[in-house]
Amino acid sequence: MFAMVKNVIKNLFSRPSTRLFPYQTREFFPNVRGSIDNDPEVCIYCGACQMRCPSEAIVVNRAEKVWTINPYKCILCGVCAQICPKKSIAIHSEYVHPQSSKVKKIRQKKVVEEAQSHA
Amino acid sequence: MAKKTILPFGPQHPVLPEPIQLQLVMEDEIVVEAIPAIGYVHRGLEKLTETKAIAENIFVVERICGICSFMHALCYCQGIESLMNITVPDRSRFLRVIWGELHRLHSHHLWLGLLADAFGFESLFMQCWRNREMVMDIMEMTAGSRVIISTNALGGVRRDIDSDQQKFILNSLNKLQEELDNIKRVFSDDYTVNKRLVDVAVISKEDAHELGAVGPVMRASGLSFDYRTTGYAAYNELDFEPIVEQSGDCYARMMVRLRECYQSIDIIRQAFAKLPEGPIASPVKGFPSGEIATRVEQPRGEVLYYIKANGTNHLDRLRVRTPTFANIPALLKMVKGLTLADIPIAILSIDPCISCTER
Amino acid sequence: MNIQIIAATILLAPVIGGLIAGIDRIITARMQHRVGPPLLQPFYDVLKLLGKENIAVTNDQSLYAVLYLVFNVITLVMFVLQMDLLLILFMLLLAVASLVLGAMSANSPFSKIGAQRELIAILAYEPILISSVVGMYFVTGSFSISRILQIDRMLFIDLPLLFIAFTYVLTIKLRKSPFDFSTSHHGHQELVKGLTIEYSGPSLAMIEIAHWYETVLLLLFAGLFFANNLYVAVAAIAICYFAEILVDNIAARLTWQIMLKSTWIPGLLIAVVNMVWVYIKYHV
Amino acid sequence: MVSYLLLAMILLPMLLAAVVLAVTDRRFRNVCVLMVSGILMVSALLIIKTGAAFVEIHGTLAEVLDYVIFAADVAISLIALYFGFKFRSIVLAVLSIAQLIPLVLFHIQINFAGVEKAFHIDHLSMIMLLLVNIIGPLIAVYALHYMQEHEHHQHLTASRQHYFFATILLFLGAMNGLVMANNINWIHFFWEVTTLCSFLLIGHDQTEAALANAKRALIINFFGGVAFILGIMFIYSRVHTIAVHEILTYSDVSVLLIPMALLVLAGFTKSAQIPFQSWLLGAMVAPTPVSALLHSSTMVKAGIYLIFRFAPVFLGTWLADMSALIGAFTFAAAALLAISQTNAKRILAYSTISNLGLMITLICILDIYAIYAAALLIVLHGVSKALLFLCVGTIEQAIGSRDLEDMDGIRQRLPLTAFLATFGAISMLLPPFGVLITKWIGIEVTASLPPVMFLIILGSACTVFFWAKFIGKLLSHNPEAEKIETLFLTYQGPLAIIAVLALITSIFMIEFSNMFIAPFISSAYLGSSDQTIPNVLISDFAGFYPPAFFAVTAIALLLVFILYNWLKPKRYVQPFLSGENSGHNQFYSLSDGKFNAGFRNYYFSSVLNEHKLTYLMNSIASALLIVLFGVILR
Repeated sequence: MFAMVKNVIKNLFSRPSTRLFPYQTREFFPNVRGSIDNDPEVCIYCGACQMRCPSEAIVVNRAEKVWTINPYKCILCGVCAQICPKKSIAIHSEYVHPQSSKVKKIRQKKVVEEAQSHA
Repeated sequence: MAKKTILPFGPQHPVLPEPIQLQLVMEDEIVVEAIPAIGYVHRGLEKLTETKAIAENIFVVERICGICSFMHALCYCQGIESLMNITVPDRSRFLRVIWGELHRLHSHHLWLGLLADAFGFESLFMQCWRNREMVMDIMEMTAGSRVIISTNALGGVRRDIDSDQQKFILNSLNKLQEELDNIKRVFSDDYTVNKRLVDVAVISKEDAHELGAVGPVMRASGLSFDYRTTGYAAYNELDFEPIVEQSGDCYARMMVRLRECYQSIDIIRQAFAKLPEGPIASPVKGFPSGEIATRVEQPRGEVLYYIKANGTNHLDRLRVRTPTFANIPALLKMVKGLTLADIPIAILSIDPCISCTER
Repeated sequence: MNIQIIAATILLAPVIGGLIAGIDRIITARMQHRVGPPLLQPFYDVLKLLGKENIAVTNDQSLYAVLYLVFNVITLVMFVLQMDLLLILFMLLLAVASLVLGAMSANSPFSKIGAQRELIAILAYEPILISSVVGMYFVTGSFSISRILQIDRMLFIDLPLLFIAFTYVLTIKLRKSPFDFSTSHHGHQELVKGLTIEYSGPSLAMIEIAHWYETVLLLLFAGLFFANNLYVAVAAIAICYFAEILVDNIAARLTWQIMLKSTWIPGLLIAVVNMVWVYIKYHV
Repeated sequence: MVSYLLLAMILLPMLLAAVVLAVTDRRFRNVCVLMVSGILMVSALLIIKTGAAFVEIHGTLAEVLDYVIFAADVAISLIALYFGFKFRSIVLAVLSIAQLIPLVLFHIQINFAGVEKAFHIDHLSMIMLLLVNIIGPLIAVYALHYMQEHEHHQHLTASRQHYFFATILLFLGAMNGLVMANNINWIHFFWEVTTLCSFLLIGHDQTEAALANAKRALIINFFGGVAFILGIMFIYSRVHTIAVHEILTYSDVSVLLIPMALLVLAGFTKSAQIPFQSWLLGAMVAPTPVSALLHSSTMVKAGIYLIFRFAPVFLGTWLADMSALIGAFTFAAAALLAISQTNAKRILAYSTISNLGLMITLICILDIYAIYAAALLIVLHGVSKALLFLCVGTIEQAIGSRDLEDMDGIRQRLPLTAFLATFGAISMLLPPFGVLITKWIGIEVTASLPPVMFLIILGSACTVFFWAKFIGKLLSHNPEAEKIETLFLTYQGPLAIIAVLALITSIFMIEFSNMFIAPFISSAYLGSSDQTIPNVLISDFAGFYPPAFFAVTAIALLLVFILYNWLKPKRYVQPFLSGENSGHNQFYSLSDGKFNAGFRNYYFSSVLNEHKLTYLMNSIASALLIVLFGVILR
C-alpha cells in the first residue's frame, strides 16, 4: 500500500523536474534535427533534394532560383542535407516554435529578406 | 432482463491511447459481450509504399507506429537486405540492437505510465513518463530525434555512437535502473495496484497459444518464445533469455514488461561491451526482386513483414502484420466477464497500437 | 448576529475552499515532481468557466447543478449555525442527490453509470458518517453541534476509531483516489468524468464552487473531533487533508466493489467497536 | 350524533357494497362510489370535530349485534374453509378450523357477552380515520377510471367491476370498524373482514398468479387471525374483560405479556413484517388501486394500529425491545431487497414493508418522540405511498409496463403523472419532507438500543439507493419521447389531491402532532387526564421546524430558478458517446452500423439474489421471533 510513499515524499521535497517553458529552456543536443534551412547564396538549385525528399516537402524552381520547403510536410529525416552536393542545406538543432498559420519557408537567390506566402 | 446497458467504449475515449471502439454490453457493470470495431485511423500506408522508392519506404514504415518506429524500419531493412543479399557491417548490427532496445525501453515505460493512468495512479504515471524522458534524451542525443529516430538505412545505420555518447548512455541507464527499482516496488507490491491487476483478464497458456497471442501477452501466459532468440541483428552474440510469467493475468503482463526493461538495459550494456569498430553501413546497389517474409520482436510482440519486389525501385506489395492485430482475439476473450472498471486495464494490458494495426 | 454569520459563511467558505483546492493542486504537483499551477488557479478556472457558453444535453441539467450548490451552501450554513448533526447529514444527502439526479437526467450512459457509482458511494459512506455522529452523541448526549462544542473533552480521545473511519470515508466524499470512480479531477477514467461529463461552462462552475463548500464542511466536520482546542483542531484538519492528498498520490483507483467491502466490513466494524466502547463507558 | 356518524362510516359502506354488488349498472355504481366517498370524508371530519368519545350500545341492539358479528366471524372462517377445500390447501383448511374452534369456544365461554362501550374514538382512531377516510375514498374514485381501462386491456366478456367496488366499499367500512371498535371480539371480526377483502381483491383478476397469491395472503393472514383469537382468549383468561380500554388500564405487564406477544404476532402478519412479507409482495398482481389501498391506508396499517393500540401495555419489556429489533431488521432487509427490484410496484412494496418495520420499531421504543414519529410516519407514509402507487398505476396503464427500466422519458410522455410520482418519491426520501424526519428521529431515539439503531442506519443508506434510482429514472430525459398523457378529472384529480395532502401533512407536522398525537400520548401513555397535554405539546423536533425548513427550501428553490434562468442552456448538444454519435442516443459502430446506446440501472442481481436473500432474511427473522417467544413463554 505504501510503496509509493517514499517516491512521493522524495518528489515533494526536491526541485520539480518540469521547466517553466518558455521562460526556461533546455539546451539542445548537437546534431538534433530541429529545423531545415537552405543558404540561397550557396545553393545551385539542382533539385536533387526535391527528388529525394520522401515527403515531397521541397519544391525547387530552377528557372527563378527559388527553393521552397513546406515545414508541415517535412518529416525532418535529413536526407536532403545528406545528399546536397553543395552542402547548402543545413539542419539546425532548434525546434521551430508553434505558429498560428501554416507558412512555407521560401529561400530565393539574391533576395536576402525572407519572403512569406500563405500555404 | 430485457434492457441492457450498451456503452460505446471508444473510439474517442481518454483512457484509450488510440482509437478503437468496443461496444460493451453490460449487466450492472459486468461486461457480457464486447464487439470490437477498428478502422478509425487507416492511412493507406501499405499502398503508399508501392509508390515510393525502396529507400524512401524506410521513412514510411517508420510512421506505421511512432513508438516502435525503429523496429518497423529494422524489419523492413532486414527484409530488403536479405532479398538483395547484403551483409551489413558488424558495428551497425550492434548499433541496431542498441537503438532497438532503447526503443523497447521507452515503449515499455510509456506503457507502464499508461497502465498507471488507466488504473488512476497519476503520480506513478508521472514517474514512469519522467523516467522515459531519460531514454528519449538518449535518443535525441544519439539520433537527433526523440521518437522517430530514422537511423536505419539499407545496408546499415545512418549515425554512429561515439565514446562520449556511449558514456552518457551508460550513465543514464544506471540512473534509469535506479529509478526503475523505485517504480518496480510500486508496481509489484502496492496493495491497490495488486488489487487492480492480479487475476484480472486471465488468458490461459492454451488460450494464448490457440488465439495466436504474441509478445508479452504470450509470454505472460507461460509460453516461452521471443523472436530475438532467433538471432537477427546482433542478438545471436548477446546473452539473454525470454522473460516468462505463468499466471496470464494483467499483473503477469505488467511484470513481463517491467522485467524486460531490466533485460533491455542489460542487453544494451552487453552490446556496448562487445561493440566492434568498423564501418556503419555497406554500400547498396541495384534493386531487390523476389518475395520474403521477415520478422522482428517489437516491444509489443512479433511483427511480420511480407515484401514482394520486382527488380525496380518500387515494391509490388508490402504487407505488415503487427503484434496488436495478433493480440486482439486474446483481448476479446479477456474482456468478457470483466467489470467496466477493469476494461481499460485489460485493453492496455495487450499494449494496443491501433495505428500499427490499421496502417 | 446570525445574519452576519450566515453572510460571512456564504462569502468566506468558497474562498477558503478554493484556496484549499489551490494548495491541494500545488502539493499534488510537487508530489509528482511537477511545478504545478499558481495558488489561485482554481479561481481562474472557475472564472473562465463562468464566462463560457452554457452548453447542455438536457434542459434541467443546470438546474440540478444549481441545486447542488444551493443545498451545499444551506448545509454549511446549518453547520455554522450549530444545528443538529443528523439533520445536517441529511441535508448533505439532499445535495448529493441533486448531483446524482442531474447526472441521471442527461441521456448519457457515462453520466448515468457515474450516478449509480455515486449512489453506491453513498451506500458506503452514509452509515459511517451517521455512526460518527452517533458516536459523538454517546459521548456528549446530544446530536446538536452547539452542545457538542460545549463539552470540555476532546472527542478524538473517545472516538479515535470513528475518526479513522471518518477520514477513510472522507476520501470517498472528496472523490479522491483510490475512490474517485464516480467522477474524478482527471478525465482519465473509464467513465471519462462520470457524473459531471455532460456539464460545461457556468453549470460546471456551480459544481466546482459547490465542491469548495463541501470541502469546507467536511473539514469542519473532521475538526469537530478536536473541537475543544482551536489550534489542535486546525492542525488536525491540516494533517487530515494532507493525508488525503498523500493517499490520493499513493493509490490506484479501486473499484466500488472493493470500496463497499472495505467500508462495510472493516470500516463499520471499527466504527461499531468504538461506538460500543463509548456506549458502555458513558451509558452502562 | 356520533352514533349516526358511526353508522355512516361502518354500516353505510357495507350496505352500499351489497347494493353495488346487486346492481351492475356502471353509472349507478359510479354515483354510489362517489357518494360514499363524500360521506366518508365528511363523517370522518365531523367525528374528529366531535372529539374523543365512547359510544355505548345497550339492550337488544347490542345483543343482536354481538350475535350477528359472531355469526359473520364464523362465516368468514367457513368461507376460508371452503377455499381451503377448493384450492386443496390443507394449511388453509387447518388454519380456518384452528380459528373456528377457539372462536366458538371463546364465545361460549363468555356466553356471547358484549361490551357496553362498544366503540371508542380516541386520537389514535382519529389519525387512522383520517387516513382511511380520505385516502381510501380517493383511491376508490381513482379506481373508477382505472378499472374501466384495466378491463378494457383484459378483454373480458362480462364486467367484474361490481365485485371489485363492492369489496372496496366493504373494506373501507371494515377498516373504520376496526379502528373504532372497543370490543376486542369486534376488532377481530373486522380484522377478518379485511383479510377476506384483501383475498378477494388480490384474486380479482382470476388469473393463475392472482389466485395463487390471493391464497397465500389468506393463509398468512389467517395465521395472524389464529394468533389474534388465541391472544384474545389469553387476555380474557388473565384479566376477564374483552373491552379494549379496560385491558389498556391493566398496569401489570407480566400478566399480559404472552397474549400481547400473540397480538403483536398478528400485527406482524398483517403488516407484512419479515418473515410474513411474501403475501404483500404477491398482492402486486392485483390491480394497482388495490395495491394502493392495501399499502397506504388500510390492511397493513391495521396491523400497525393493533400494535400501536396495545403498545402502552407492553412498552419497556422484552417483547417491545424484540419487536423493535424485528421491525428494524425488516426496515433494513426490505430496503436492501428493494435495491434488487426492477418492477416499480415491487420496489414500492418493499419500501412499504421497510417503512412498516420502522413504524413498529418506533412504536416499540419508550420515548415520547418515537411515538410522535410513529404516528407521523403512519400518515406521511400512507399519503405518499398512495400517491406513488396510483402514479405507477397510471404509468402502467399508459405504457403497458410496470418495469422501471421501461420508464425512460416518462417525464415527456406523462408530464403530470411523472411530476406527481417524483414528488411522491422525494417526499419519501429527502428533507424537509416528513418521512426522512421520522427516520432521523428513529436514529435519535434508538440510541438506547444500539443494534436497532445500527439496523436503521444501514437501512436508510439502502433506502437512498433505491429511491434515487427510482427518481432518477422518472426524471431521465428522452428527447424522442412523445406526450401520451390524457387527463381525466377522476383519474389525475385524486393524484393531485393526494400530492397536496402530502405537502400539507409535511408542512404542518408540528400542528398535526399537537392536535392528534399529543392528546393520544397523554391519554394512552400518561393516564387519561387532559391537563397533561401541555407537557407533551411540542414546538419542534429537536430544532427541526417544518414550516421554517419548507420556507428555506422554497427560498432556495426560488433562488435556484433565478440562477437557472441565467444559466439556462443556450445551445443543446448530444451526449458524449465516445465521439461517434449518430443521433441523440445513438452511436455509429464500424461493425454494426447505427446502434442505440442503452442504460440500465444497477440491480446487483448476482449479489442481491432476491430468492436467496429472502430465504436468509426469513430465517433470521424467524429466529428472532422464536427467541422472542422462547423468552416470553419461559
